[in-house]
Amino acid sequence: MKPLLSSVKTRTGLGVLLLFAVIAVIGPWIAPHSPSAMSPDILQPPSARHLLGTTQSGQDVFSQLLVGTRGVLVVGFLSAVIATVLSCVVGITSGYLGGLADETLSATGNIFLVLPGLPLIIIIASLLPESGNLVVAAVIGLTGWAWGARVLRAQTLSLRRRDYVTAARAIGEPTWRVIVVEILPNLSAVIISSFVGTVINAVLSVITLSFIGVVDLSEWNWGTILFWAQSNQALAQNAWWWFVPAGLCIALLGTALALVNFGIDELVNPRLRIPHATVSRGQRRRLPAPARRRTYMRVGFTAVLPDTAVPRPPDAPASAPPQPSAADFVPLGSPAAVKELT
Amino acid sequence: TSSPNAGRGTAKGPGGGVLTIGMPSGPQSENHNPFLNTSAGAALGYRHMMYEPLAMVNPIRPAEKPKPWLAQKWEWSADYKTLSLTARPGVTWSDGKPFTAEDIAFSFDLVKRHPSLNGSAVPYDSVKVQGDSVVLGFETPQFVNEANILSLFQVPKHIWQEIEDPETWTNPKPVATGPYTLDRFTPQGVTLKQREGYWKEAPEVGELRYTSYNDNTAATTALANGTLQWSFVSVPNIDKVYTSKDPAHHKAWFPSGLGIHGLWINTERGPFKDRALRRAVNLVVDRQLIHQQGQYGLAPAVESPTGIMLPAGEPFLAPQYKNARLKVDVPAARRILKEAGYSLRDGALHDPGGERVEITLTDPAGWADYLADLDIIKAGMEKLGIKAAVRTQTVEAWTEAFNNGEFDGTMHWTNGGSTPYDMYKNILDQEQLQAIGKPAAGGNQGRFTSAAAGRAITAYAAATGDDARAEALGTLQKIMVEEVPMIPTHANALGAEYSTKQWTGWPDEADPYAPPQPTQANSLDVVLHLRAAS
Amino acid sequence: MPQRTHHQAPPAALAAHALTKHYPVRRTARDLTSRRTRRVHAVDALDLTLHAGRVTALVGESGSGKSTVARLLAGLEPVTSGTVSLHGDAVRIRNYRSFRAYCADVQLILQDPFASLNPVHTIRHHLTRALKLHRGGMKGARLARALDELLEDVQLTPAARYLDKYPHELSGGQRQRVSIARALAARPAVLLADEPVSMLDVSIRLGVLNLLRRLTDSRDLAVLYITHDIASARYFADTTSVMYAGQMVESGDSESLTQNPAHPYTRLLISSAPDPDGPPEEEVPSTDSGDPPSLISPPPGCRFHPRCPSAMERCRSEQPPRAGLGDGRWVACWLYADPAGETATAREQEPAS
Amino acid sequence: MRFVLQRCAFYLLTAWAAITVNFFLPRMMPGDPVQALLARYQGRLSSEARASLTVLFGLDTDQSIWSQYVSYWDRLLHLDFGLSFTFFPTPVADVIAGSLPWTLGLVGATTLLSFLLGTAAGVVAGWRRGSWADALLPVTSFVSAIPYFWLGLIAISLFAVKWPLFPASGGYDNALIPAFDAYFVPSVLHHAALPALTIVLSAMSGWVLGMRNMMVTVSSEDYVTVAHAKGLPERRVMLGYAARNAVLPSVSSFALSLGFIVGGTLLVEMVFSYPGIGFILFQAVGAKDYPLMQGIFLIITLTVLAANLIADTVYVLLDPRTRREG
Amino acid sequence: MTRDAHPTAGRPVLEIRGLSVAYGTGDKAVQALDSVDLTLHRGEVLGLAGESGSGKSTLAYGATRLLPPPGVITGGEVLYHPRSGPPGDLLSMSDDQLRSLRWQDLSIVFQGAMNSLNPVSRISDQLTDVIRAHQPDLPRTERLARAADLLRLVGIARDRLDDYPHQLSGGMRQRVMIAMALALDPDVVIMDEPTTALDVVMQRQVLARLGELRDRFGFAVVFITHDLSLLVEFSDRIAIMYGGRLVEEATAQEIYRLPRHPYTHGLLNSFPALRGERRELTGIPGSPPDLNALPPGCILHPRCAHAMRVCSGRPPELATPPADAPSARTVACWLHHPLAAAPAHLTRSADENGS
Ligand SMILES: Nc1ncnc2c1ncn2[C@@H]1O[C@H](COP(=O)(O)OP(=O)(O)OP(=O)(O)O)[C@@H](O)[C@H]1O
Ligand SMILES: Nc1ncnc2c1ncn2[C@@H]1O[C@H](COP(=O)(O)OP(=O)(O)OP(=O)(O)O)[C@@H](O)[C@H]1O
Ligand SMILES: [Mg+2]
Ligand SMILES: [Mg+2]
Repeated sequence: MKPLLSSVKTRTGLGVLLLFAVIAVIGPWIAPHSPSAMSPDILQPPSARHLLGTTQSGQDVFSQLLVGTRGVLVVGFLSAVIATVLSCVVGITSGYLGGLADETLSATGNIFLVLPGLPLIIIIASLLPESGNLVVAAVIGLTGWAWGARVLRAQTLSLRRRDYVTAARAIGEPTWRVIVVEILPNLSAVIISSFVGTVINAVLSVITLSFIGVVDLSEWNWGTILFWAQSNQALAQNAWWWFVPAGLCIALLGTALALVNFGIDELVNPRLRIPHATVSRGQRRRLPAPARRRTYMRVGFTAVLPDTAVPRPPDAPASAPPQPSAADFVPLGSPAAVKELT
Repeated sequence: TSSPNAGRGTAKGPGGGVLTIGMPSGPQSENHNPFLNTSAGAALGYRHMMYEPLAMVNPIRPAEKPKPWLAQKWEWSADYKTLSLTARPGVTWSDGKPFTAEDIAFSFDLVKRHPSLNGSAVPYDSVKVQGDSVVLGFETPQFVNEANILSLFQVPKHIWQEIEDPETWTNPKPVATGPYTLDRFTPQGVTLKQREGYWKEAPEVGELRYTSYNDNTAATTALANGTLQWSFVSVPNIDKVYTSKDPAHHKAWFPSGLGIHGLWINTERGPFKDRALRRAVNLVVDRQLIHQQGQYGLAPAVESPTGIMLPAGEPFLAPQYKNARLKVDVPAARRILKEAGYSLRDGALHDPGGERVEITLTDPAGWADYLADLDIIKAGMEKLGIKAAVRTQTVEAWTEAFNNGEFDGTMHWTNGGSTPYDMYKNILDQEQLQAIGKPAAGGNQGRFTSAAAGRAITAYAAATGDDARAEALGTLQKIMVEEVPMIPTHANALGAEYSTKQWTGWPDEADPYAPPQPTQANSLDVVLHLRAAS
Repeated sequence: MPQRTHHQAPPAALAAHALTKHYPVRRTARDLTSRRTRRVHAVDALDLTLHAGRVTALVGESGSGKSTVARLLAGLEPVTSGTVSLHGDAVRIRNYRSFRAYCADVQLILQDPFASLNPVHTIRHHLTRALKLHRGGMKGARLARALDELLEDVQLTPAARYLDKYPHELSGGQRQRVSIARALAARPAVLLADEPVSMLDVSIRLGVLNLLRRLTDSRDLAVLYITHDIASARYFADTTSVMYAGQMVESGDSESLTQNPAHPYTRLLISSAPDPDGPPEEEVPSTDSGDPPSLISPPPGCRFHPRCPSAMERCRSEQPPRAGLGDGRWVACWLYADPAGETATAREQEPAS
Repeated sequence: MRFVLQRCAFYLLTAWAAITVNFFLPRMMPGDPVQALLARYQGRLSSEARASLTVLFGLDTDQSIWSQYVSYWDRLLHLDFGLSFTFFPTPVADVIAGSLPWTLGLVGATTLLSFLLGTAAGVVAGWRRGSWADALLPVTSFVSAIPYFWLGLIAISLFAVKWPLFPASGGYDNALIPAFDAYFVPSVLHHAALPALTIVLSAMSGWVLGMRNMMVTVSSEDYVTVAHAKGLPERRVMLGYAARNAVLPSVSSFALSLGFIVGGTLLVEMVFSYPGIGFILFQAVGAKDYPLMQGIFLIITLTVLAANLIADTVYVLLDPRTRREG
Repeated sequence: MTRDAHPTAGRPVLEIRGLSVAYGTGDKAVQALDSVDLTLHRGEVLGLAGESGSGKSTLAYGATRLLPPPGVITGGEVLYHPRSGPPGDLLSMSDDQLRSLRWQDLSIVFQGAMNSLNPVSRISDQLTDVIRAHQPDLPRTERLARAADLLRLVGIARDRLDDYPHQLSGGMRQRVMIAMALALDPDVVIMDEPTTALDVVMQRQVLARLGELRDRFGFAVVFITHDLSLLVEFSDRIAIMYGGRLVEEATAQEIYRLPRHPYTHGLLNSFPALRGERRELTGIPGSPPDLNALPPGCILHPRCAHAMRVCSGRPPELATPPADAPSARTVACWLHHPLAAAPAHLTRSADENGS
């Protein structure tokens, strides 16, 4: 986890995510108004009373945004949990076991990949009598695991041939332990990364579903805000405060998740993490143009630090060191390390 | 150039300019069969510009006598079991052949033979041609179906008799009596051109351009910038979004017929089993707010406690309700409840048995206007201490629950028609009465049980005189007012947005000769009234 | 290191008879539809015996099936045909329980010290699992003592310094010793060491080999030492066997085999090995068709014949039989199979050394 | 060849499974098309119409689900998808034929375009890692996180309403007849510009990120260093060595992305009133129009499978390692 | 072998002076090379050996500026002496100068042949694109002919030109890389463990071919390997590295017979010989140095049996030991200081040695 936190991108992402998480928890309490409460202030632009203005029926947009955060996060994360668990079970099992089990499981996954996602979700959602957040999360989760399973299967396939897995088998570990203890932890970065990806997808899906009015509108989320804004043609009424903030929140949440994913990508693939500049901007500016280019880390043209960039240790002797004396040439006897291997 | 598009867009029809009409109906597929409600002609309304009815019924003035159209006159027998219709002379089909009584008879025979085309389920029995007249025979009095019969589209026998399967025929080259003929069709829209030899005075509008938009927003945008001249879409805050963009020309008029919307309540189960509660709630529903916020100020609120829309239904009102008007009266509602043994503890209403009164209001997810209405109703109920919740369902689940009587309260519509009979039958029909859990698709989903209502409905349909009808209707109104089987809220508006910039002569408050909606049969009448703006 | 000469071979610990392994070229259900099934003949009818207290080296070309033999002997893959017997009893692995019983006696050290330890687990985890599985669910102080002993055996002392390290914190030689410790934790009778030192530099390599040798002597272990480094086989193993294209071509006492190779392939191998004090340059055979044979359709007859400088007509059609050269040495080559002039032909072909 | 045959067998299996799912899913949905139609008209169709519609749609016949399944296949194999309910009695095939070209034209072209542009941008961003190109990353991830419909609606309100540069809806000027001429084609392009722009913008970023990461990974492969060591011109190293290898994973996800397009199509077509198949599908779902739903699903499934097959083949062409001899 | 056949032989062709390389910058940087001096002469094979992690590859790639990030050159210069004209410093050349020098004058064979060839393009393309880049005027057919010639040089039939890398065996790929390295007739070829992936038979073939080609074209080779036997057999001079520094440099036979550095001595005593007497192998005790925490003074001293007090205080300098005074061999060890009492096995002179 440490290297993950060392990246600025990840820290920013996690920070924003944390902010949203806090809002998700306390949003309903800190909301200045009830999100559904109607008031005579119809379609007011942002003001001190209504930070983000009001809707057609006088509801407070800011409160809706605060209260709606929970729905988005719950659906996003719950469906990602469902999808991730499914993709782990399917992907890792089929990757590890191989043979007929693999063929069957990956064929199933492929069917889910081939069926168009959103329409499928719409159909399944309309199949069910109710379409509250939990149901929607379940539907998104159940239809969204296939991609992750495919990635995990490929990873597992390559891990399965790793020597340490063979070694674990060779000392007599039972299969389930090999999978859970030896393979799973090595997939954690991939799993987290696919989890984050699924969250982004799930958030976009639930918002889309809310927007086209397929899900329960009595539970507030950013998508329902957009639904009401759109069905009341907020943009045509120039009520940008009704339409724009929810969209920006979604984009912000998505960006935060993407930034976290960057960090994870860098964790999995350290090549992505390598710094680029070798000297500070100030130092570079002082260099002549041809030398400046040489200070960038690039493949194929190793950076060459200008002499000024390497600070000499302060205690480096300026004059010739004193010659060693005879006393310095007395053997010390066998060092400890020598005894170690004989 | 040889391109069919050369010079398009600026083209003027033989009679002059172009009228653009649009509906938010999504992409269309080519189907000009006038009998099919699934056709592009129905979705956009252009079927009315080609196929004409026998008479033009004005649903916003149902008490007025229909305007004779392809039938010069019609006459009922005294028992309302025989109707004789006289064909208008001098009318020709767009292929030049004359229109005769044979065609009328054929059209009636067609729907009689094909129940699937008989959309209003009129029980035709016999069809006979007598000279230039057609005589229709029925087994029961059909006064209540008069408008349905007179509105039937007239199709040319010489073409349709060849068609084996009229249900699945898309009628690619429509031949009809109307002033316009099909010019071209694309999934995105249809163009009609004026034809020669229309039996009435030729309209000034030379070309009709129908566009199908995918949703309200798109249509509204087009209305606002003037691309679209005539449409019917729900526009929120219509002043700001539409009218104010060109106050001189952008007009919207939303008159009502007799169909309404309201809160259907389950009188068989739950708190609404109790009449007192129904009456009390009826008194706290803020219909003005529903009109303003839920319906964007478009569909008018129901004012008469009978549920009959005014002014369309004015002539039908029973004398004792002539001046009765609905208004929010919380103290009265509280009084009713108190008298019935309800008690208010800590702001929470408890029924005489001591139970907390809780009500769940449902409607499909995504039906924004209904949901907004429910929120307003809920707010009203809360004033009485009722614990109300609004839940959404999928359309399917909702429809099923509605038909099976598995709901407490839900916004739904009623049938319209040319008398309030259709609405009352829809709400009170005792023949449709079903136990909870059994589907009652045809009506009375609220499971309202009343022998008196059943008798009055039958009596109205069978009545042969105005007095008998008035009496039956009076009984129904009384039941509606006193028993509150359903809480009416607002009209099923027949309105539209139109621009007077290029065309004038639209129907309006001052001259309500027709509902302005472009998908109504009267749209033809409207087009015939249009004059180029000077 | 003292020179060992065993006149009486100790009892066989692990013996393989006619061991064969063919891999289907693509192992999928879809292959069933095609008539022709192509297989990699990774190991063909191989006999091999490991004796307690002795090290047997297995050398041979890359891809000749050495690792496959190790995996088969360790019971990690089903054999295509042939038998393996442990202490004289035929081995039959049917389920997890029988496999566990078997691997308590036979342990494998995998080729690559960098890959055979799980990067996410500490050294303690690796060793604890082995102890728990094979020494009856050890716990607490007993476990701690056993761990200390194990690490001491492989000279990773003090044990505490290594136990909680992760593999990436150890050098290659240290990792290799952890792998060995893990294999030894089961107290096996047979240790299969697959190129245990290939990735190490010479000084570390030496330490590991010395360790294995010591354990063989002190515990009466039977060791299979697979390697490319023939000099180390000479130095370290009692017996050396040579594989070529899935088959064993020569076997015998390490010293005599390396100094006096009989099979043309062994000779090629040994003359190719770099040697600073090496033989004069003209000794080095220069064949350009040095590419290894296809194992999918191996050459008929002697598999070495396409590259063999002394190939004869019968080499192309008939598999050569084993010819004994005395002292437990044998070679599978037509040059030595002629019953009439067996020794004479062999002498003639031996390189002068 | 053998590889292609194997893939074909696999695709047939997937197609069968997907088509079967297509059959069962809509039938499991509650409600029927007549109710859906009535609900759609919200009182503008009287309840008397119910009986006539039931007869019209042929819903009054009772058939076991199994015999329905058999006749479903029978009709499919004769390329008969039945009549749509929503557009009764237009054959499903006609409805699809009318809308598919628009979807393929707009979404297909823009998907390809965004793939190409995104990949190209990714190549540069990955190659010039650490320079100004890195500033692209947060921007792209922000853009890719914006819900498409939101972007589209904002675009409309800005570029069609506020500054009316583009039409707000439709696929062409309604006054024109579809034809390949100097009037219709520019109209189509003008109408497609705004939706295309927004699609490209929101779909591109995914490719940029994927390609950029692959470029960085591949750039440190030995063969790229070798290419540098060979003193090849930078362009050649970047394109011929790094990008050529880095693009492989993108190619295979591109095929899969074709499956996700249709989901997005729905929104494009809703937002821009574009006459494509996604909106039709949405309508079909709302109207319980099984024949149409099945038809569209079938088309989508088959196109995606076909696209996958093509992508697989292209992959084989691009990556010689997957070509197996014998 | 005739090694001094070329007229220009003996003159320096590549001079590395005080090359320092670090991985990373700032606090976490690992100093992998510390002021390494090394000179390569025309036509010679210079072997480079040492413990794994001692910086052999870093030296090879650093000198050619091919070290991938986060490798950074922190000091020194690398002078290339062309056949005519003044020497140029590789480390201060512009990209374009470097590009035109690369492969034309200085080519390199990377460690794994599997990863050195572009998996998606044909062998012929990879052989000809380098020719095209440096000799743009050569027509296509001639480039192809040259590619075929090159393959023939390393014993591969010309019909393999159209193959992809995966269709060749490991040995063939290695030979393709060697052929490619010779495509432009360079002055210097650097080879980093070119044969570790091969078995001994294949290794022998590849090296034999390389030796022949060198005799023909007279390029100089830097040859890196772990395999001391191979190194002694194949190279003219050997440099031994330890912990990012050069510790000893001498002719192959000198290193093999008379190692002067305790580390070299330890290495030579760690590998068994295939023939001759079975000798006692002692190895080198201890473990490799941690580059992040190098011991002060001579970095070998914690592992050195002959360590003196001075060894932990000051790093020894690379110098010619007095015993070898006129020769060019150098060693960095205090034991050869006049004041030190070095053990006999490190100071024997050539005549004392029995062989
Ligand atoms: N799982 C497998 N499926 C198919 N072929 C395999 C499999 N494992 C090994 N082979 C093939 O079997 C042959 C023998 O492989 P093996 O790994 O035993 O060789 P080796 O002698 O250990 O080689 P090296 O010295 O390179 O380690 C090779 O041709 C290899 O490609
Ligand atoms: N990317 C890196 N980051 C940090 N340290 C590195 C990196 N690459 C190499 N090193 C360190 O630099 C030192 C020199 O590595 P180098 O690869 O040059 O060694 P080598 O002598 O070639 O070893 P081998 O014989 O194993 O190839 C090693 O200690 C290594 O740990
Ligand atoms: Mg092996
Ligand atoms: Mg190296």
